[in-house]
Amino acid sequence: MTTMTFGRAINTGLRKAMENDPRVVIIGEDIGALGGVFRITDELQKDFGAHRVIDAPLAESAILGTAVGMAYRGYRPVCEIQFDGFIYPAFDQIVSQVAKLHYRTRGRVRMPLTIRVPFGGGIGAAEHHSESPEAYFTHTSGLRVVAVSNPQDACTVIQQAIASDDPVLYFEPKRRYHTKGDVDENALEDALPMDRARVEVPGTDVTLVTYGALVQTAREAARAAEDDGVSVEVIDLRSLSPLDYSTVEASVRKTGRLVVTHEAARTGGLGAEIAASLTERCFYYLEHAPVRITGMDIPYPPAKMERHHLPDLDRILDGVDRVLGRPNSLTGLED
Amino acid sequence: MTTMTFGRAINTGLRKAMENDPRVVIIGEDIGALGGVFRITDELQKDFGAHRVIDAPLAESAILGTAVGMAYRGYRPVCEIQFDGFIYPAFDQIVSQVAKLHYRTRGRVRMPLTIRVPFGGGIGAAEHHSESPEAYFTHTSGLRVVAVSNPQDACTVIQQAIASDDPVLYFEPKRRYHTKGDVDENALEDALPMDRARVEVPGTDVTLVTYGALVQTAREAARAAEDDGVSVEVIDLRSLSPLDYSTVEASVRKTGRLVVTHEAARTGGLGAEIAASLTERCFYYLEHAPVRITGMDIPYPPAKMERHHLPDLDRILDGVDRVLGRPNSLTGLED
Amino acid sequence: MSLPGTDPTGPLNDESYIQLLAPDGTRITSAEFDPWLEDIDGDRLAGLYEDMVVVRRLDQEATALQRQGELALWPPLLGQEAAQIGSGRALRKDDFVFSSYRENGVAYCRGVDLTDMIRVWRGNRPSGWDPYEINMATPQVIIGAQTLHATGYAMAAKFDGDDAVAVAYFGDGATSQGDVNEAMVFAASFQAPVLFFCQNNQWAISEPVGLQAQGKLSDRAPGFGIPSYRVDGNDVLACLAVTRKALDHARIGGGPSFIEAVTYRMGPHTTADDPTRYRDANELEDWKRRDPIDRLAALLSAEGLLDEALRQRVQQAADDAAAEMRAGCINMAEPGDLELFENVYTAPHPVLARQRQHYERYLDSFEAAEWGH
Amino acid sequence: MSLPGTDPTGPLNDESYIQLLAPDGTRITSAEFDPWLEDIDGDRLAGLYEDMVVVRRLDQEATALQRQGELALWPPLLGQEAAQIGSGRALRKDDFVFSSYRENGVAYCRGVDLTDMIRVWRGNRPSGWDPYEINMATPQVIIGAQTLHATGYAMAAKFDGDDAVAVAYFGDGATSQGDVNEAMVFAASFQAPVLFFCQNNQWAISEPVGLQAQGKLSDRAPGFGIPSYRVDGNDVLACLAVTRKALDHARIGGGPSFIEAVTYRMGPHTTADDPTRYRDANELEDWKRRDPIDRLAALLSAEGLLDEALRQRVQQAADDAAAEMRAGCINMAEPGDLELFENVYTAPHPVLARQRQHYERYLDSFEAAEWGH
Ligand SMILES: Cc1ncc(C[n+]2csc(CCOP(=O)(O)OP(=O)(O)O)c2C)c(N)n1
Ligand SMILES: Cc1ncc(C[n+]2csc(CCOP(=O)(O)OP(=O)(O)O)c2C)c(N)n1
Ligand SMILES: [Mg+2]
Ligand SMILES: [Mg+2]
Repeated sequence: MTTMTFGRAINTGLRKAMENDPRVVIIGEDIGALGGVFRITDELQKDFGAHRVIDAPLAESAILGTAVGMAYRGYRPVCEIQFDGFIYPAFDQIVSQVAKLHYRTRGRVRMPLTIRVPFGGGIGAAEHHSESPEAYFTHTSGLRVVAVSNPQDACTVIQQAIASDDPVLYFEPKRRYHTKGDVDENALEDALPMDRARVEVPGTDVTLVTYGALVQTAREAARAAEDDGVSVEVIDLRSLSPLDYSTVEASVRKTGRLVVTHEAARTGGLGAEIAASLTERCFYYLEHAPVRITGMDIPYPPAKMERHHLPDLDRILDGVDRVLGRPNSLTGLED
Repeated sequence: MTTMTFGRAINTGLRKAMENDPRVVIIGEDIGALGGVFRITDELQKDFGAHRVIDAPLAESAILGTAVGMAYRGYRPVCEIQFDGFIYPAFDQIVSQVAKLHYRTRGRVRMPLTIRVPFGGGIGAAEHHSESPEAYFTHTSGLRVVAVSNPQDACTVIQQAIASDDPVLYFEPKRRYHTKGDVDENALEDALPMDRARVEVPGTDVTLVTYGALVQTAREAARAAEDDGVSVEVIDLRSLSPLDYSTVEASVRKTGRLVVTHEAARTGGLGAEIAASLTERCFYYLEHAPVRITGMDIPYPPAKMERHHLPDLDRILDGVDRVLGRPNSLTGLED
Repeated sequence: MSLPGTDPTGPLNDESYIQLLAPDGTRITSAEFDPWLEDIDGDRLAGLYEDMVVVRRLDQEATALQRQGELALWPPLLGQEAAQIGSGRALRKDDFVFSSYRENGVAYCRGVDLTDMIRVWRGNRPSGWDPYEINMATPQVIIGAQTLHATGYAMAAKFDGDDAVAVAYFGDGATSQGDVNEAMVFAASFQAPVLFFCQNNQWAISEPVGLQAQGKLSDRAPGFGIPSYRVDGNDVLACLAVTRKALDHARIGGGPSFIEAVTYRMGPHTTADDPTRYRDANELEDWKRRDPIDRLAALLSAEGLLDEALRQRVQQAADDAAAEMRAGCINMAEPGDLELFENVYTAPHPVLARQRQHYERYLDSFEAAEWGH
Repeated sequence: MSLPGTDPTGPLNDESYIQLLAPDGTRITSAEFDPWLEDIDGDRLAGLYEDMVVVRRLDQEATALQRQGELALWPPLLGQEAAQIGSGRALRKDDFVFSSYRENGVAYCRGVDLTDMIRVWRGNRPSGWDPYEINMATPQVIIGAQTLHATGYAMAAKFDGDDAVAVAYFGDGATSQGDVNEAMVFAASFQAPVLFFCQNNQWAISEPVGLQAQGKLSDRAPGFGIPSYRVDGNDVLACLAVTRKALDHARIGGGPSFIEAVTYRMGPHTTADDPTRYRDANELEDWKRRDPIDRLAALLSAEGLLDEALRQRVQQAADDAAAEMRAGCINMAEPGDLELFENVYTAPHPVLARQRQHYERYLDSFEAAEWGH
């Protein structure tokens, strides 16, 4: 066990994956001498060489497209997208190539790519630097999507993602990069599989589902609710595609109440899928319609407005009140 | 009233929009002499000239990006994307520019673009020619998204889309291009607003919501169900973003049962949003969890497999049985 | 405003390219390129002739199969035989090809099974062959996307210290796509052993090449630091020689090259296309005079090689190939009902597994109902 | 494998460019470009000097504001004053600029309000100014995207029969993006009156230009059929003259041009960056000797124009501008609580309206709670 930051934990996971398999290469912008704008690849080029930690020219479609070509030849490329909002130039390669090649070739060609995406807001950044594009990818068949919430998972899940023969989008909550935690670097073997959710805080009254940066906020909400006599079960999804319905379903059958929270816009966000699926699976157990606490249906706003956009402790607690039928901000409004 | 095909109805709407406003220009691949691979722009270049019906070099990002520049200068560009699967190279321009520019400039710059996208399957086509990418855009704040289902709407809604000062994705169900219908070319004035859904078939037992090509299938399902003593209310959403919840909500309050059907993959498709939102809005009216009948979570399959992927009459009727609690294909399976 | 693509003095009529075999069959000597043809004796010439005749015949057979409703679609290569056979026969077995949909002549050179060639066009499979069996990716439909795959493959070959070359085939229209330009950037920066082989067949569906480029397509690559050749794409010897030279350059560490093969799409874009809507019939007549097969036949005749035995052998090979393809097409097994769920992922995926299970139940419910009646 | 960007004989050290003012302030005559400077008398020279001093000062002030926590971020233009002022002052009022985030010197030439210049960097607004007020789009963050907007704007200007020119500013890194290359394709095909102005400041964050291109950036455009210039970007006179020439070319129907201004980013990429991690301090020392302001000062001195009055006037202008920006920054009104919901759409949007209404209720519930306590 070592105490390290979230960012260092990813770095450690990358390093282990590179040590274990010479076919792992990293490609991205500014990942070499600089070590990435967030220093996630710090020292890796120095230690593994410029052929395995590849500073790419400034073109995201090419980063993904050349990684596809490397995968054809048996490599396991890890692509770094510098910020969430810069993934769109690569969208075509991800959706039409990375996601479909295994299917297209009837399983002959594997696409064991990992696509690292620092995502989410709360860092006071400029436009395109705070987005939550995960729902575009969870709607894309052929991809796996994960989001990590703590240093230990960051370290193990990146290794699992790289080891996966399917392409994996690995979302990193950038505002937690400096959070510290204990990390067992050798936890890989008995680690929870990448596609399983984890009950973070057990509880009995309300199921609170989230992922990424908001897991920490959800924990805080559970603590605050507890003071108020409400027992909230917090689930960290970890895998956004496939969703681990069995874990969530077991919880909702117990609590009868579901709150989902994410930073992405509400319309068509992951919350919609989770609410719809859990309603299908647990309709007769539900005491209240699932409640979604999400980002607004707006382009990511300027830094000084983001606190109104992002779900926070109070908004989540308001959602908990809502799903419990307690007085809340919408009381009296037909909802 | 003239009887014309769906394709001709779009052509007619485009022509009227171009006649009414010299700032309307069309840009796309093969739209000039060829009139588009589906002949939707047939004769338009001949009649309006090559400066208003612009054959673009083969680059979708540039088609969208140059249209943005034209919009800056007061033009109202209509971009044709040749097939659904070719919209992804333009994804960045759509999501990061078209959708956000009005917000970015605090309303100073308007993006009255219309993006025409032939979408959906059922035509036995090759890969990338049968996709349903609408959910990527309904999750993108700043865009409006419509899907037309009949020649009359095709003709009026294209004009409304072009007249809208917001960017509009206009989805055309390509497998219906040859369907004929009566079209009043001058129906624009008292036409239903672009963002309103329409009750296609009134009914009392089950609400069946869909859009695009499946509206016709849904009508057939309603007829078949009627023979079976079930009264199905079919709603053609028309607007996918914003969704016209008031129309759907009124229906679900009446029927207590909701089935949504679309060709797009189930996970994260529009059905999830509709099911989640209607559950929020009508929880105490619902007799059963909303049921989704959708494409599978797979890349669009080869032509000879597509009938298993696409919702059809029987699958929709199975969904109607499901939501009614009647014997259906899943009876006995815990769902 | 000047309209692109309408200038009759444009690149369409520019003939400054490498030619080793004139339209009338005359062999043109070249100090630079003849060394690359030293092994091309009479037998090999006859082999190239056979290849071209066979792929043209296969192309016609596939077109016929489409007209007869046996294939959903077919993208003819008619007119591009020399570009595809000349370059395709230059490749080494361990080179790797990333092509678009039209390079069935190249696939033939790679040794593709003739039934595999048409599986995707019959709608039975998402693609036809195993890429690793013939070292050629299956057809790419997204214009230009494969050029990046080729570049990445070449980078990886270089990581491995291997001297295999990746070859990207694409059309004139594709040169406008961002991906193709990014591929050139990456190929140049990493000095990747990749060959960009552009078949300029003058048209991208209905759009003439003059709409995509104001100059020669081959002028683009040097600006990226990539050596470039413009070759008569209807001259199988020139295509062979130049491709060999470019491959060798890549093999010995010289990095990427770009070849523009100037040719002509004599047929429609695909069987769904009607070129009379957008192009002049005279143009086709012009290009018929530059037919790639006729001119090699003329050379063979002139050298006394095109005797009746050869004619018959080639005819037989073409007929056999066509018959094999037709039989493969007509006897192709239909996909199973649940096949669409296969190969989405390499490892278990509970959400999809459940969908599949539900769908199986659904299909079974019909059978149950039928039995019930 | 050769590593890109590490060759010391690469483009970084290539100085074959248009220079009219040597680093030591010597005026170099040019038959081709001097005609474009005929109106540049002593006053105008002094004006250019003032512009450069002011924008450097503004840049320093903004950097200071960031260090003091008043701005969230700032992308310094330090070192690029000549490229931005030279080109910016060549523009006509009705030309339209599409730039990246670093062209605050150009915005200054367009007459931007100094508070508007920093609104976005304080995090108060999604962008600072009204594009139509100064005929300049607000900063583009997606690398290269704006080059397509400029091309489309230019196409539209041409539709209108107007002789305004659209100018796209972008960096050396941007040249690798597909969008920039597609912009060149479209600009050439439609002969659009657009000027591609590339500031090659040698770095894209930590990546040297040698990673993006194996040759000169200015070599790229001719392959697309676009005339190209390579100019000393630290020479304000060369930047002015060449830009004027290219604009004139576009205005009279000659179509697009490309200018590579060879300059240097003397500061960090942004205030969040630490260039010591990836570049040699000596490099900066080298470039200091080519400082764009020093050399114009040297010319002015040599011509006896840089007297105390001018020095003071310029100093005063810079101080005033800095003070105005600082005051504008510090006194900027905070955005309202519900402002984030504004301007997403031009017309009513019931779903968003409902979200807004709910959020308003939510905010009100705190006030109610506070009153309740
Ligand atoms: C990204 C994308 N856009 C559009 C299309 C539709 N399309 C298919 S082929 C084609 C023309 C391609 O022309 P070219 O590159 O010259 O190749 P050719 O067909 O002539 O071999 C177009 C526009 C596509 N397949 N992919
Ligand atoms: C599409 C995209 N990818 C990545 C980034 C992150 N990024 C911001 S600036 C920059 C470097 C740009 O370099 P250059 O084009 O040379 O312009 P300069 O900053 O030197 O002015 C990068 C990679 C971005 N903003 N957009
Ligand atoms: Mg072509
Ligand atoms: Mg730069």
